Amino acid sequence: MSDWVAIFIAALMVVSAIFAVEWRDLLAAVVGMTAVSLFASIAFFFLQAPDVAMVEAAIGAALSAAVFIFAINRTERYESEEEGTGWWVKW
Amino acid sequence: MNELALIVFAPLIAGALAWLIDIKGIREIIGVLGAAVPLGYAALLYQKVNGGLSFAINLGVFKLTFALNALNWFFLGIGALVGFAAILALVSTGRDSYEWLFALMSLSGVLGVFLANDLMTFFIFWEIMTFASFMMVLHYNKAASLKYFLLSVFGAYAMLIALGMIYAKLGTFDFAQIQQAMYKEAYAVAFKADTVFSKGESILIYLLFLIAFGVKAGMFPLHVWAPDAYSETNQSYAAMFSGVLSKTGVYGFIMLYLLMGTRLAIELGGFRSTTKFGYIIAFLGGLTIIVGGLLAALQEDIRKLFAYSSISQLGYILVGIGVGTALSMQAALFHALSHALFKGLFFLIVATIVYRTGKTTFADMGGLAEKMPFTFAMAFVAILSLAGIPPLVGFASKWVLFEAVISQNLPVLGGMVFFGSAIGFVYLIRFTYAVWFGQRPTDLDNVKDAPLSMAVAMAILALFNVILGIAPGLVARELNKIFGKEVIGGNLYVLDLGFGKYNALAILIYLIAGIVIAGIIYFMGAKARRVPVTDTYQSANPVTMDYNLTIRRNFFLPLKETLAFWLRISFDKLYHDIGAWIEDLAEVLRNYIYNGSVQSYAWYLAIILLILALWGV
Amino acid sequence: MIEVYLFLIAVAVILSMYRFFRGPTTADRIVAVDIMTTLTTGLMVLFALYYRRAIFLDVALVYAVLAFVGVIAFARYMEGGL
Amino acid sequence: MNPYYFASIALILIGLYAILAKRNVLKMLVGLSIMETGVNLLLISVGYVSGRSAPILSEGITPDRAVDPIPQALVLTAIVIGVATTAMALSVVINLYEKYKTLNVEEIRRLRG
Amino acid sequence: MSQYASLLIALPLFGAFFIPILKRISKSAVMPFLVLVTLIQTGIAAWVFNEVYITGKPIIIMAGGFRPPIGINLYIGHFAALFVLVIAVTSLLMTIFSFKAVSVEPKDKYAMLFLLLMLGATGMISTGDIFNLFVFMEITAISAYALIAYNKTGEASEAALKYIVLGGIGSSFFLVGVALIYGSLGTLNMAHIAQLAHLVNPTVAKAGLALLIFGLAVEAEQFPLNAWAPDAYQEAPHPVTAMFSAFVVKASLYAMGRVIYILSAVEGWSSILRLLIILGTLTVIIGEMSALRQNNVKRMFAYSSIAQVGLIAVGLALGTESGVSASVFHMFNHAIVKALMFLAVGYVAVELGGTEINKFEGLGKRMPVTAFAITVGAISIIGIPLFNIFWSKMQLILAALNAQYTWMVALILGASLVEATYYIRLIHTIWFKGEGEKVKESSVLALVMLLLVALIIVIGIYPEPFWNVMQKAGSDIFNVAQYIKNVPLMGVSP
Amino acid sequence: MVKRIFAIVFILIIGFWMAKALDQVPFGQDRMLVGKYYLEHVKEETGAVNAVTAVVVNYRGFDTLGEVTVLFIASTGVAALLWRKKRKRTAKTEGSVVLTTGARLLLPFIMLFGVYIFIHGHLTPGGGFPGGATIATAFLFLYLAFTVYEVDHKIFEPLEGLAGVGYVTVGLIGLAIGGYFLFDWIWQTWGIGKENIGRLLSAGFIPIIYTLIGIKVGTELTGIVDNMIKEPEEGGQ
Amino acid sequence: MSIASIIGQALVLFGTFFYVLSSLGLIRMPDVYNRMQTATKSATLGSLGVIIGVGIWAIGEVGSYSWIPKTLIVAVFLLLTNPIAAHALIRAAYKSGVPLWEGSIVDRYKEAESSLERVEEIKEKLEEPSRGVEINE
Amino acid sequence: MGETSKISRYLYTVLILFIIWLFLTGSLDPQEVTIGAIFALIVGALTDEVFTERGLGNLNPKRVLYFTAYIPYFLWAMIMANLDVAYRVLHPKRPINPGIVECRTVLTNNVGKLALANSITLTPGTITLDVKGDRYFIHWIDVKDKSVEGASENITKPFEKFLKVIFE
Repeated sequence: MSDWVAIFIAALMVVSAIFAVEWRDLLAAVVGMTAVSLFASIAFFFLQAPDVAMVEAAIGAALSAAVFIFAINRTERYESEEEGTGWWVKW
Repeated sequence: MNELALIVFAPLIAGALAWLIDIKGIREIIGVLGAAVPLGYAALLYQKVNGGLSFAINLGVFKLTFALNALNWFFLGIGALVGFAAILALVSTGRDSYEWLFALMSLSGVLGVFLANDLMTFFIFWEIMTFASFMMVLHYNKAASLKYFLLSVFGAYAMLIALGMIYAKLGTFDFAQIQQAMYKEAYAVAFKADTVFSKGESILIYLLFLIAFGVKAGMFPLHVWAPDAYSETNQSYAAMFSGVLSKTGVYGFIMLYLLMGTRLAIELGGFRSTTKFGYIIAFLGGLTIIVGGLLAALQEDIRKLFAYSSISQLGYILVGIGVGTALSMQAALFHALSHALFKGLFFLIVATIVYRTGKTTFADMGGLAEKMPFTFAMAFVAILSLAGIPPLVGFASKWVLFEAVISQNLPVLGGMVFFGSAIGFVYLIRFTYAVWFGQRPTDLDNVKDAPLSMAVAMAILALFNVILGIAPGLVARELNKIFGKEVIGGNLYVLDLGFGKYNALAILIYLIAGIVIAGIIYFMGAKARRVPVTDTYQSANPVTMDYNLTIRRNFFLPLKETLAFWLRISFDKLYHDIGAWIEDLAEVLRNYIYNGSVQSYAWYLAIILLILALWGV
Repeated sequence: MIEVYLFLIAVAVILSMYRFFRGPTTADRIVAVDIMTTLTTGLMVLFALYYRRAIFLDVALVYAVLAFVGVIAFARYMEGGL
Repeated sequence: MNPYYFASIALILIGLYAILAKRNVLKMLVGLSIMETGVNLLLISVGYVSGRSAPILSEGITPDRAVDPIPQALVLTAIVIGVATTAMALSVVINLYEKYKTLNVEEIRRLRG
Repeated sequence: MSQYASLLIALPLFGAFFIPILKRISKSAVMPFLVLVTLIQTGIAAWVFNEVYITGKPIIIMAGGFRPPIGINLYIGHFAALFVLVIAVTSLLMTIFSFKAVSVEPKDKYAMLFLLLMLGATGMISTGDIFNLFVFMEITAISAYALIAYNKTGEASEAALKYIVLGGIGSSFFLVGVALIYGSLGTLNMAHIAQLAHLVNPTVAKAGLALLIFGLAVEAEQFPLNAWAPDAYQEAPHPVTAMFSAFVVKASLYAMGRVIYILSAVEGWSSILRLLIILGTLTVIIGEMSALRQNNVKRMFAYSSIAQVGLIAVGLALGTESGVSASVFHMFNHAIVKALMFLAVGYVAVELGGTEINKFEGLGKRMPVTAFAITVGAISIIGIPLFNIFWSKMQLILAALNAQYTWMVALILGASLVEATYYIRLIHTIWFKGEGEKVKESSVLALVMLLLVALIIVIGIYPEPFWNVMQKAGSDIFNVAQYIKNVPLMGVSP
Repeated sequence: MVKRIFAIVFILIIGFWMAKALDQVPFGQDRMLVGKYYLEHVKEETGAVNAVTAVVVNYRGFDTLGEVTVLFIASTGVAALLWRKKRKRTAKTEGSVVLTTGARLLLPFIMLFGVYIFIHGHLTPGGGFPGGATIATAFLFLYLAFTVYEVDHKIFEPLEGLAGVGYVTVGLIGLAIGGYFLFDWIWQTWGIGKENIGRLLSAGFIPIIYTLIGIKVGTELTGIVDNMIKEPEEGGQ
Repeated sequence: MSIASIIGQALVLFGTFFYVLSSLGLIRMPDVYNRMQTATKSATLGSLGVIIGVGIWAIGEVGSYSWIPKTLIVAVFLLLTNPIAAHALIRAAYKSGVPLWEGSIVDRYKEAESSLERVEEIKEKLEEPSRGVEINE
Repeated sequence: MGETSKISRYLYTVLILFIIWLFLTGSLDPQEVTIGAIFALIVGALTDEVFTERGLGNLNPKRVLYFTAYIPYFLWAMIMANLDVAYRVLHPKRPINPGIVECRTVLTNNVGKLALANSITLTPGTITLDVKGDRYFIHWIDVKDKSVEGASENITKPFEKFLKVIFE
């Protein structure tokens, strides 16, 4: 069972990462990053590292995202138009 | 403190003191004293030449070792003498303490090179010398100094690689040990045993040394730095530059012979009556003679003229070394001495002229013999000596050299040497006439004769020119001592080569007799012929403003036109082009690699990771 | 038995991931993440029992608290309130 | 290939991809952040021992039934370092945007050559 | 008693943490406090240096009293003792310079970051644990990020951003390397790793070593991983630039050397060395080439510094003891020279408002002491005898030739020619070009510069005592067996 | 597009290489060497139940010190970079009453969680970092909810410094008492809490250090947030 | 299998059912507001069920009562936070201009908002002269 | 609403925190209790101003009683809401009829408003979109009455009778 859980989480993590990287809306990218962090936190949880899961949740999910949002708030939210998005996220 | 250390370091310390104290008057005294110390000690040490005098300083990193032997002493003498004269002249022409520091530093470097007993010491002092002389040039001209420095350092680095290769294999820098090892090597080659150096390596080392010493000795095609460097510096210093510093290259070639001669000879085989590797040196030397001589003839600037002349003369020495017999070696050493003496003298004369008139081109001069009689007298000696008129020292050395080359049955080299001698007359005539005789431009009417210090300096060198010219046996005795056998026989006044004799004293007597006779004839009946103001000659060309040939201006233009095709092949330009090309390449590289985009930089990281991956997978 | 619950939660997560990826607006994605954090809090608690270790509950607690604040941060930015 | 290993390598590479292919600075930093997550995951999975429990020796867990505590200690540090880097980077980006008014790396190249 | 050497770490930390409190008391006391801390640090470093070189035994600091593979240990051997001193002294000099050079607020933050940069380098040099190395590397790097962007101009931020992105990638991969090494050995202590290195699976060890070196090479400015460096050097506050060149990069280089040699039992080791040598040679060539037509003198020096760093890396990667010793000597000399040069250039920039080459015209008349300092530094870097770098360069080249890298030496020497060219141009510009009114030079800074000049010349004239020290330091890195013996490892074995 | 394709090819090759290396480090196998020692001796040597905590604070104390320093640098650096002469919050609107009230209501709880987490570091997962981060999150929540609420960063900075000084001082006391920097003097010299491993007041100086770290991390992260949320006023350069 | 276990498992099953429901809602609903409607409620209730269920289950499974308080805390916390988050999100979505589903029948908020703006404009206009007076003084 | 004394607020905060602490630790070990008390005191001191406005007044028995009664009511409403959701989600036709309506409330207390908003959010088909003074803007998934009064009747009234007592 734990194999399936691992595959499940790994797949989710990778897919969220790909999306986080490909989305042109930076806010969405940060959301994606947060999702990666959250899944990573679960992965740590399953890998018997509760301490790490906690820190990852605290720092990856909340603070890192918040700091990114502040940065976006003070810069700009969208990537430039010329940045083409990969076909794999266009649907 | 050991004498050798004193000899080597006294000028340096004096220079540093002069630079630090920087009070006019005191710094000169210190400087001259500093230059006098080596001379004095060199004279004192004459007795101990074979006494195995040596000295070592342990720097931790390396050990600096100095030793004195006959060969050393010979060069040491040249260096100390000409160096002293030049430094003495610097009293007048030296502009600031900066020049004192570096002039003395370079003297130190030269002496260190001569006295070094191992390759590393040799190299270190070589670098000091290069650097100091470079700083002297930098003071006057950036481009010239850069050219000089880059070529010299190029040579020095070549030497560094070579000595590093030797060190890597033999684990020592010591001359004696290397020599010994190389002898063993030579035997090994001869008997087809295993050698430490492969054939390729030994050739590489040879080539590297060739470059290294060739640069310093102004060997064609590495001579391009010399004209600019010699002309664009303090002219008193140029005496030392040309007279002594170039001798380090010569000394280097001799060291090359001593260290690796047998090995290379056996490895590379012979060529006619000489060795292949030696013949390369000799042939390049011969080319140097021709190129230097021709170019000297075409110059409009006195300093440049003597610079090229200097190159040309060094070619003789290289020929002598390259031929490689004991006799030719002696000839080369002899010529090294005489070249130092007369070329030092020449540059001091030029220094005096430049110091007094502030002009450097032929077009601006004329008729100075009247105003500067003493200098003219000195110049007379120097001209005779360079042109090879007996009984001055220049003749003796050239004669021996001719004999040595001819006796080895090397007609090409012989031709080159003779051609060089002839072309020597060509440019000397111009110097003689255009500067000293003829009409004097009006702005030179108030020119004074040489200042005391320069006069003394010139006098010293001229004296040696004459003495050694009359008594070449003095030199021959020393040279025999170096070789440990009697190569040049004869006595004080007579050089006996076995197949020819030169009796300087006799010739002197004949000469004096001739002069007396000529004087009598002159005073009895000759009439001075008036020369027209514009003594143009056109050599079958119409006289125009552009084509107005006088002895002071474009005198050898026809020659130049004849040689136009060859003159276009300029190594100077080639090096310049290479330099420009490298700069452009650098620019392109810089702009492409450091293009400012952090993404490209990240790509570099990715590429390295890729390389690691491919390397590792 | 726990496999069943796990399967159900996995289905839920996959479905909300679909919304997360597909969501036409960023708001949808944030909602999806919010729901996912809730789901995974439950998952963690469940697994704490599976591993029989009460200490894992702390992780779930912190997870719940902090993910919540993260979502609030996103919301506040979207609202234009920062 | 274990899924955790796969995920960690994939995360590292996706992060690297973001840095290599995306022109927006913030996106690159997102990539960097993802990369760090991947590295942390890798460290933890290296220290995992199948069938063992967290290295907290209470509730009847004996030393031979716990996973390796060292990678966890390391990752604790690494995560904090990651967030520190991110915070620094973002404040730099804020400053940068204030001056350059752009986040496009192609335009942030006044220092070159 | 020797455990008190841990004050080397504790003191800067204490100082940095204390500054926020001090700032509440008196804001103007911050900079003098900085001087005080660095001064005490220098004192401690001098004591440690003395202790290590007199007893000849390294000081092993065991954190928390646990013996090495269990606890983290700091290994202050001959090298670390020497460089800790260099770091402390350079920092001290740069704090003095900071009074003049740093005018951007908030200065208290600058002081903290400064101390922590120093701490990071000290830690990197003295640590005996591979992950702790990472931590200290990050301390160095992150404080460097902050300090580079400290001037708050757009360019400074740009430079910092570049460094952050590249450094981030580098440290991530370093950590992957750590993971691989740890995964196959189960230990992080360097001595322990060295002891067990023959047990590692060769594939893992090779990849791990490669990644470790990759990560460190970014910090150690190896081409082409050094693209951040010129920008960072150019835009950082002047004292910080000097510190970068003088010891931050040296710390990374040392770490690289250490990592290389503790894993020398690994299969395929020499192929990685060869790669590193190629990189180092390229670093030298590209660095010199890029400096050739540079108009900004600070940037030019930055490129020159990179080139020298490449040389050091080559020496470290030769795999012979003489190469390592020469490298160490070169590091030391280069630290002195570059500290001097960046100090002087920074001072010029402060006084004349820029580092473009036209600001340097007539500098010899305007600021003679500074100009003299730059000249001596330049001459020294070119590699003229009687100046310190000559000896180390010579040793390096001989070592490289000894290791049969003739072509590499030829390339490096060719690059040195290029280096000579641009330095000569600079010297010419300084002394023989242009005029300008005289600027009153600060006597303290002049004193500092003259001190460094004197050091350069003293080493140049009499390198023996220094060389002896460097040899010990070099063998400290090279001689892994001795290193393992020196660290009191506990008997934890597989 | 070419760039993307190249990037993908590159990362695939690199990934293959790393995967190949990782293949030799099989997943889930017991490779502990030093780790085993830690697990076996953690209780008697440090008194902590949570081995990770013991490793972080005791065995690898330098790492933690460095980690604290890194965060400190980040906070200082952010403050230095975003420092302007005049700055203020530029939040445009306040959250709705629900959010603000919620923030008021939740703040003490979140802080208490933080405290709970770092004080129980040696017994349960967590420790100074998550605890501090949780506390910081509480403040972050405040910042998010309110426009006017200002945490007085002037107090935070010295507090941060004080906590750091405290940490170093604890280490130095260890140096003075036990002869080693960061020596666990409470546990090893004084032996406090030896009889009640697994309860709260044990594990030597771990709770003390974690309290300090918690305070420090909390204040530092708050400082980062505080600095990032303030923008320079117009013309306040 | 004790009673506690059965109750607990039942609760967990109940919770997971609602989990699935919430995510289904997330997918099936047409716009972000409706999605939030369905998702938040179910997810909250679901996690309430799961978490408390686990607490009870643990009594039977592990035999320890100490799980209950902690699970309660987590549950209460979720109960408190989830609506707040949902509220913040829906408000954010609205304010950031996510359009309502075309099938929506009424939007009082928009009306109120526009009237509010008008009121504020009037207020400003009213304040304007008084300020002018202050300046004049 | 009068200003409550600081001590009362502080004590109330500490009490609540302490109870939470006990829940968190889940044990009555004297060490835990001591430390918990200490930290409750500290955290309370830091946060009491933010946390509560009324202090110990909240512990009025009547309020507690109503609160206790409110919980099952609320839970019941919640379950109902979820069944409603289930119906809407699982019904193939998606029977929804969404819109934003406005409600009025009589509550004035902020905490009360929060509780009301949360309750609304978790109960059938409604979710609080914004609160402005006493006006609640509510997204209703199945709008039955567009008028303010009608909506209030449907949505807020059921809770208000509890919340008014608890929080006013």
